[in-house]
Amino acid sequence: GAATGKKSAVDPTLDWAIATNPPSLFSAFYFGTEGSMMFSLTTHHILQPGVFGQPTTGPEAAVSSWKAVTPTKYVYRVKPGIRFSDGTTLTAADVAFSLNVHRNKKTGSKMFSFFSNVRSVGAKGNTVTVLLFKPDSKWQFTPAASPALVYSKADYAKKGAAFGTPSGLPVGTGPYKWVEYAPNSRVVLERNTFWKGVKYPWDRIVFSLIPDANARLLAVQSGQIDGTFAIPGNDIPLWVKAPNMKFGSFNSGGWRGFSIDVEDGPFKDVNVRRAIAYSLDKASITEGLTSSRGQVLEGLPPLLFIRGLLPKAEVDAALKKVPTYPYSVDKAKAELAKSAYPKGFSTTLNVPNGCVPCLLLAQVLQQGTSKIGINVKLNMMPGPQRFQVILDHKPNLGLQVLGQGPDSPHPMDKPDLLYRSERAAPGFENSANYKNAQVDKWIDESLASSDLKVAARNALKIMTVVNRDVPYIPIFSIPGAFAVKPGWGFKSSLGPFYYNQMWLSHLVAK
Amino acid sequence: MLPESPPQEATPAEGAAERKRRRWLARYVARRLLILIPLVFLVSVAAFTLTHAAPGGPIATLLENAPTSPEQIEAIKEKYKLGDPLPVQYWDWISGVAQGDFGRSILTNETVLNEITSRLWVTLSLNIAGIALAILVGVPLGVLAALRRGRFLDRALVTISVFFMSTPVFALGLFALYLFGFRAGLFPLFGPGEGLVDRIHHLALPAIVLGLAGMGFTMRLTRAAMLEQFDMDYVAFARARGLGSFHVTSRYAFRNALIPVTTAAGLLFTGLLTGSVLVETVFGLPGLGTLLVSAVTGGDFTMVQGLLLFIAAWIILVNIAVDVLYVFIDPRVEFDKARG
Amino acid sequence: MATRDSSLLDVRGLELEVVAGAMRKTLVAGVDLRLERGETIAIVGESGSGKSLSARAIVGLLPTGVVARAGQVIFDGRDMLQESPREVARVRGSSISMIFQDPFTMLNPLLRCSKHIEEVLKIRVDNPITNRAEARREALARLVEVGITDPTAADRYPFQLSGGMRQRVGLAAALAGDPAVLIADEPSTALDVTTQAEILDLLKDVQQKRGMGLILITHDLRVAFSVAHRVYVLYAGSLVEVSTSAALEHEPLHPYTLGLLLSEPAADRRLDRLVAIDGSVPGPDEVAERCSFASRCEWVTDACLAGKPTLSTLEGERETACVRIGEIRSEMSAAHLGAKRLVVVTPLEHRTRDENAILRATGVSKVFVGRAGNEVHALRNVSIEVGLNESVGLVGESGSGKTTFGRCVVGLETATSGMIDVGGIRSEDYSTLTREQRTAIRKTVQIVFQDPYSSLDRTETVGAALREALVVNGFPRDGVKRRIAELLELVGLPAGYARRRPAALSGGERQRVSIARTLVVEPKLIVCDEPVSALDVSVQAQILNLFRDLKDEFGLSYLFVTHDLAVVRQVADRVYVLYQGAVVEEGPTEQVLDRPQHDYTRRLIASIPRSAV
Amino acid sequence: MVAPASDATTTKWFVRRISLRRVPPIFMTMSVIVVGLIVFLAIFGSLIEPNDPFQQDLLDTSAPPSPEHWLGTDPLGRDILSRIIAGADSAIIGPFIVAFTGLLAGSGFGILSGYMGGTADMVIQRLVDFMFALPGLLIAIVIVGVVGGGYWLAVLVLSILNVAGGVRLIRGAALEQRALPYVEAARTLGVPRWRIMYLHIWRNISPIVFANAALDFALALVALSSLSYLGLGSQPGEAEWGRMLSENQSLLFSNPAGVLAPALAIVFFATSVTIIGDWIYDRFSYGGRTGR
Ligand SMILES: Nc1ncnc2c1ncn2[C@@H]1O[C@H](COP(=O)(O)OP(=O)(O)OP(=O)(O)O)[C@@H](O)[C@H]1O
Ligand SMILES: Nc1ncnc2c1ncn2[C@@H]1O[C@H](COP(=O)(O)OP(=O)(O)OP(=O)(O)O)[C@@H](O)[C@H]1O
Ligand SMILES: [Mg+2]
Ligand SMILES: [Mg+2]
Repeated sequence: GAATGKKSAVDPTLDWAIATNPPSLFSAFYFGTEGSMMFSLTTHHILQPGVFGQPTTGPEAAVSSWKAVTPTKYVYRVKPGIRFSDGTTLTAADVAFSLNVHRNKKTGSKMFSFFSNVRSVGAKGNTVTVLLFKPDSKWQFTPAASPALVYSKADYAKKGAAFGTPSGLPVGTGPYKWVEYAPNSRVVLERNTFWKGVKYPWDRIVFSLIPDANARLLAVQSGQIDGTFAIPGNDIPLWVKAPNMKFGSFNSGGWRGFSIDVEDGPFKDVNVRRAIAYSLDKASITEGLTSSRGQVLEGLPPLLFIRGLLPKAEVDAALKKVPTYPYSVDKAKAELAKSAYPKGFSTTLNVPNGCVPCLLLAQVLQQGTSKIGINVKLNMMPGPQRFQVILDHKPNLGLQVLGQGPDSPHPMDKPDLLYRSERAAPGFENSANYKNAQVDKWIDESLASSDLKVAARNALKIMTVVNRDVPYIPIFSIPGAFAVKPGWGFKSSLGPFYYNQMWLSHLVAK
Repeated sequence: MLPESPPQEATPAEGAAERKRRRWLARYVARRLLILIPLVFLVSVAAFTLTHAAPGGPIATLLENAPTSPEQIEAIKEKYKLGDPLPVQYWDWISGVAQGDFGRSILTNETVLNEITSRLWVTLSLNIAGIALAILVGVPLGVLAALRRGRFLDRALVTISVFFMSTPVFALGLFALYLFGFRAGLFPLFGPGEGLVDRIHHLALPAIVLGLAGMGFTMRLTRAAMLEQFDMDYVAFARARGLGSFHVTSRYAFRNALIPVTTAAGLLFTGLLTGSVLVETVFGLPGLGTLLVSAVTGGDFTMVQGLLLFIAAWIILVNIAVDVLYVFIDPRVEFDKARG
Repeated sequence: MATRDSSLLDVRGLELEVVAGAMRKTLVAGVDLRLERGETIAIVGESGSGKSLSARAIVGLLPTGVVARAGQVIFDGRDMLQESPREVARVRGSSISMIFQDPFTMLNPLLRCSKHIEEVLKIRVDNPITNRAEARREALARLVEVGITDPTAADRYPFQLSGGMRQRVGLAAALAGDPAVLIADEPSTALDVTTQAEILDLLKDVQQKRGMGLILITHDLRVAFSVAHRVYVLYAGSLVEVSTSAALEHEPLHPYTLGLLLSEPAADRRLDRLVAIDGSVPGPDEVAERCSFASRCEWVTDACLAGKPTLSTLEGERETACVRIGEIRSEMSAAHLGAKRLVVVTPLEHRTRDENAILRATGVSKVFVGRAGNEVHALRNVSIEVGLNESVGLVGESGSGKTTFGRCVVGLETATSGMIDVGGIRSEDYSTLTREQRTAIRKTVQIVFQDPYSSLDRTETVGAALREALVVNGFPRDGVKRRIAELLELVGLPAGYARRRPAALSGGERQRVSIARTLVVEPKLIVCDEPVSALDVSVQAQILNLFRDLKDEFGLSYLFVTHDLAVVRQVADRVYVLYQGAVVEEGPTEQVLDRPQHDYTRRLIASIPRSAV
Repeated sequence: MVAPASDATTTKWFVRRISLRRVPPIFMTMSVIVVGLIVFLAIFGSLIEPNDPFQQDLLDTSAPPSPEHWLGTDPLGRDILSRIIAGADSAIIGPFIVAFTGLLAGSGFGILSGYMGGTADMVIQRLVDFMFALPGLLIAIVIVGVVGGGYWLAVLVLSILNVAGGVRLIRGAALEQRALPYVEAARTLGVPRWRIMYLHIWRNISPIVFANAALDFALALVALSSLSYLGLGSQPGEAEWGRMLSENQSLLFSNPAGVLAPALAIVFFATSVTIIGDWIYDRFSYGGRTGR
């Protein structure tokens, strides 16, 4: 681990704790916030994500300008003079390559599906041209997200299969460069001498792996670690109370809750689904599991991005029309009475072991529904197996406990994933098998139009429609959290996509 | 522990006997080593079928928490040859193994072999330290208890051993972590450490926990074996001939007591191996144990298969080593073995 | 006692008890021993009388839990019981040494033979030999002294040697410290008859050569007489008589000793009835306040029960604990002489070809195949015949195949080749027999085993054991209870014993029960595998008598397996002598024992211990 | 040995050698009290639980010990003390099944194999020796983890792997008995085989069998709790001591008593059962005594 003992503020080394061993330093194989958080320090994204992930051409963007020539043709102009840590210069070819590498089946990239609508990516001179099959306003965000980290084509060719492994540290364009990668203990960064932008106070950044949450907490409290983002949702109550450290939380834009297969047995009956919705005391669940750092969700998608796009008054007005299911056992019973199962029934809920928040949420559900006679048997299974069930849409979807972060700030991000009729099929994640032509139309319309306000408004309409049918029961928004040593903090509050941003620039150390 | 080497003026006949014994030993070891092959093969089949019998599959693992699409699933099937029929897959895997290629971890994309070798030292040092503790402390204490048979010290030691024997390692670990790591602050609470000294510091507590668990066993076993010995005629006869109590205890009782204790060594090894899974989990150490657990719970099948093979080989080799050691300790073994 | 102070070893009023928690049990109640330089004394007594413990007390090697309650063990002026353990340890080996009964457990299995001697040479008090080579040379010399001339034996491990060899090595090791006193605890009991004699001779001769004091512990008066100058007779933890061997053999002065002598089955002539001491040995505590033998003594009066008699000295250094010796002495000697004069029973003339022989075995061979394929030829072409109501002895040293043959007959082993005919049924291979045939054979032949302690199921009562035997053999359930009583009656046990468990029975009683069990099926032939060799002499006689009575009463036939020629003489009409699995001689008992033809038989007979005088 | 306590299948082969030799009465009484108490809790626990062990209180999660929650609450606000009490039964049932199957199969195959000998014996022996060398818990971890089965799968796996030790031990004992005259006498008297095997021999070796079963029980308890500590086997939310440890581990430093109490329960229970087993063996076994 980290250097032990207390350290003075002028320490040129930043000790940051991570919770999971980084499987690779090549983003293709490391899709996750912790990875992106590190990548963002060593590598430019094509575009610089704003607080809400909106694409900008700021100092940390690899391109100086971009525009959608047509709804299916995007052109990006690469900045001159950006140097990799090996001294070579970033070219349009590199940028194109960085996108194509994920599209290449041989790579087996985890971000393949970001490009399912991409016809081609080409480079000419200092411009990169992306052609889409059909208009997709979601695309604009992709260059500002993890799929858009820029790599050196030559470097990749040179390192081949070893690229991203300890023996093949990629070269990057960011303020820092990889110097050590020990998958089971730590990752070390040092200054990239070719970096031209602002210099941050730390010469060296050490990401120490501390898998055990307790140990992490103690490490921060004891000052062995300067800070960490790795705070398990279920432990937040613990960390909030913990002394000699500073805890902060923010809205991660993610949601936690359940999906209900509208085509499966008792759940076909909308009254049953509503009964379940009523039976859950969202407020106290949020209090208990997140110490109210998360926000109670009455519907999907989370409002975070929509509020960013529309005036408050308009949103609130729209929300009035959205049906909600405030906690009430009586209402729940009443709903159930209307259904074909007035006495209730039994069902099983698959729980991915390893996901503690899911487990807790599942148990809460168990308790809630038991009050109205629906008894839920929890069925632990390895995470992947559970995920396979969702992908296969079999054996039985029934209830599923879900937790998702935002893939993009587009208002249709989750609706597209969860509500689309054609996605109620094997290989997709519409685990409620929700089908609604009207909703599909709104989604398509939103994606087609380049005006996000349209999407935002449609999202509110969709929420209204969907909430009647209750295919999903969101409980709370997943709080993002950080802990740093006393006196430290972040200038501006972190946004949902902090990990794709130069988060270091907000960190203030005394 | 070796039986006395034949004295200088050994007659040719004796020399021949010794040579014969050595030849026999060599053949014996060779025979035992041959068993390795079919056993490991069995294990490989078992491991493969187990992992592939499990619902779900690598694909899910590969996709987990990344947005998905049918094309992507196709891509992965292609990359990991998941389309092929099982026998073919098995053949690909096992023939790879034969050439030392255990495949790549599905979770981390690192080669299984690298993962194992990079974490081996943790588990290995834990086990070696644990075994050392279990033997170097447990055996003498066992002897001591036997010598003080029925007295307070004996009772105390026996209690301790029963306690350690029936205490789950993870519970022991948690106690230790809380008391010595957190309360007393004597030991670091996480991680394997950097550099030799630091590493020793980091691994000390888990190793001790593991060792204590083993110690209860060795101690009890030694005590019982020693007590058995003290009832033996030859021990009394040795005393009757005026041999000092130390001599009698060490050369008569102890050396004979070693025989059952040695047989237990194999069990001790496998036991501690299992124990280290729990200890590593408690102390959050990047060893084979945690690797196995994460592979199992994370559905990292290539890793599980690789680990199972590795562990099987480990256990079999240890058992063989014990058998051989046994031959050196007990001259009668050769004859028994000759009888079957 | 003028000589007392000068004597080499002097044990006075030794009392031993075992302490387990609150309960304390006396094991030895007052033993006095005196050993002069160059003298051999014997401690004689039945098993459990406290011989071994007394001996162990002398060398300070009492088993855990056993302690000396009172007494002194004085060796050159010091009381060993008072000395510190390390002092006693110093004395041990170099001044007083000891060898044990069982050669198979006496040596360290992990040490080569010579080492056992060398290590003593290295540590002995006077001129220890530290040089390795020298010590080894000395060790080899010592082995020669005990008759092991083959130098390769020195480097063998104990398990590679025969019992006799081991006992010799043990002796050499015990003598390595050149002790002034050697205690030998039943040194020959576990060995073959022939080897027994050798070991005893060896002891005698070593003792004479070295002029050391020897304490021989034995349960066999004959052995005692043959080796010792003086004999101490121990009964129920206390001495009943002390005397020179000659005098004692000529005239025992304690009823118990007399009883022992009389119940010794004589090897040289056949008595038509053995004199047995009925009852069994009491525990020391039961007889703390009276003559320990009173319960079994035919001359008992109130005087004997008044208090614990102590040894009183008579003429010629003879000591006896019998208070009535004055009054009964003449009666006793009369009885003694009477026994000597008992007529020899004329043997029933021996039918060569018995038409209705109950057992006819011809050319039986048995080969045991070890797992690695090594063969042991336990029986080689053995032909044995047992006539109706005939008792046939089967003698031979250990390993000669006696037991194996017996087991083949009852079907516990299957002969490799040859023919066995039991009551007209070919039974060499049980697996081929029909259910009826098996039942028939079972009802014809049964077996009694050697070890009385394991031949009954500890967990069930005598009654249950008999009941099971009866029921499985189709005896009507209603009659069972009565039948059990009868059977016990037959073997001389009160019916009440049916409720007892084996643990509550003495060795003799257990053996009676196992005999009763065989009688359940009213067999015609009983195979007796050393049925008395685990019993004390006094009890032995009872059982032998019982066998005879049953034979006469039911016209039983016996196949009597034993290594004890005296026993054979008493029970067998005809004898087969087995040697290494083959019959080497066969004939009427007298003929074989008195005019042996085969020289192995001669050796056997020569090995019977005879008094030194 | 169990190997160390972590491994369920291996150690008890040594029960014979290992047994304490004269268990001190104090231990015995204490052990009986502990076991009695836990059995009592398993039966009547629901009556004396201060709170409903499954009642969540999301507004009072991870609370430190207090008058209403003596051992505090877990991350879902459930009363830890009540959960420990409620955990007693699952601490008994699973281990009991494992021990009992071990006892039955052990006696069944062990005596058969030891008494009959021949090829059956050969096969059984080979099989048993192989299984005996396996690290049972490790295998249980893999199987239960990969297949994703629950508590009962864990119990099943352990029961199967556990049989080996029993068979091996009992076979040895039966082999000894078989050679004894009382058995041969029964054979020559025509007592049926099964009766000899399962009446006489079994009765004579029963102390070993029971001592072994006790040890099985303790080791199974340890193994099962180890499994659920790793999140395998027992169901989430179930009041199971091992699982409670892992579910509450995050509270280790804020509420040590609450986290470690279940561990203590396991330790005491396992230790007591082991001691009782030893006592049974010492008290009732006929073999291995001084004198006769
Ligand atoms: N360690 C012991 N603890 C308790 N009692 C014992 C112990 N050793 C022997 N005894 C008892 O002391 C009595 C005398 O034992 P001892 O061995 O001296 O008899 P013995 O004369 O040698 O008999 P044997 O001829 O069978 O050797 C016996 O009743 C025996 O049961
Ligand atoms: N089950 C067996 N397996 C192998 N060898 C055996 C077996 N039983 C007996 N033997 C061998 O057969 C030979 C004869 O044994 P047996 O017991 O018949 O001799 P014995 O005359 O009864 O000896 P003892 O007088 O000591 O009882 C011995 O060498 C013995 O080692
Ligand atoms: Mg004795
Ligand atoms: Mg015999």
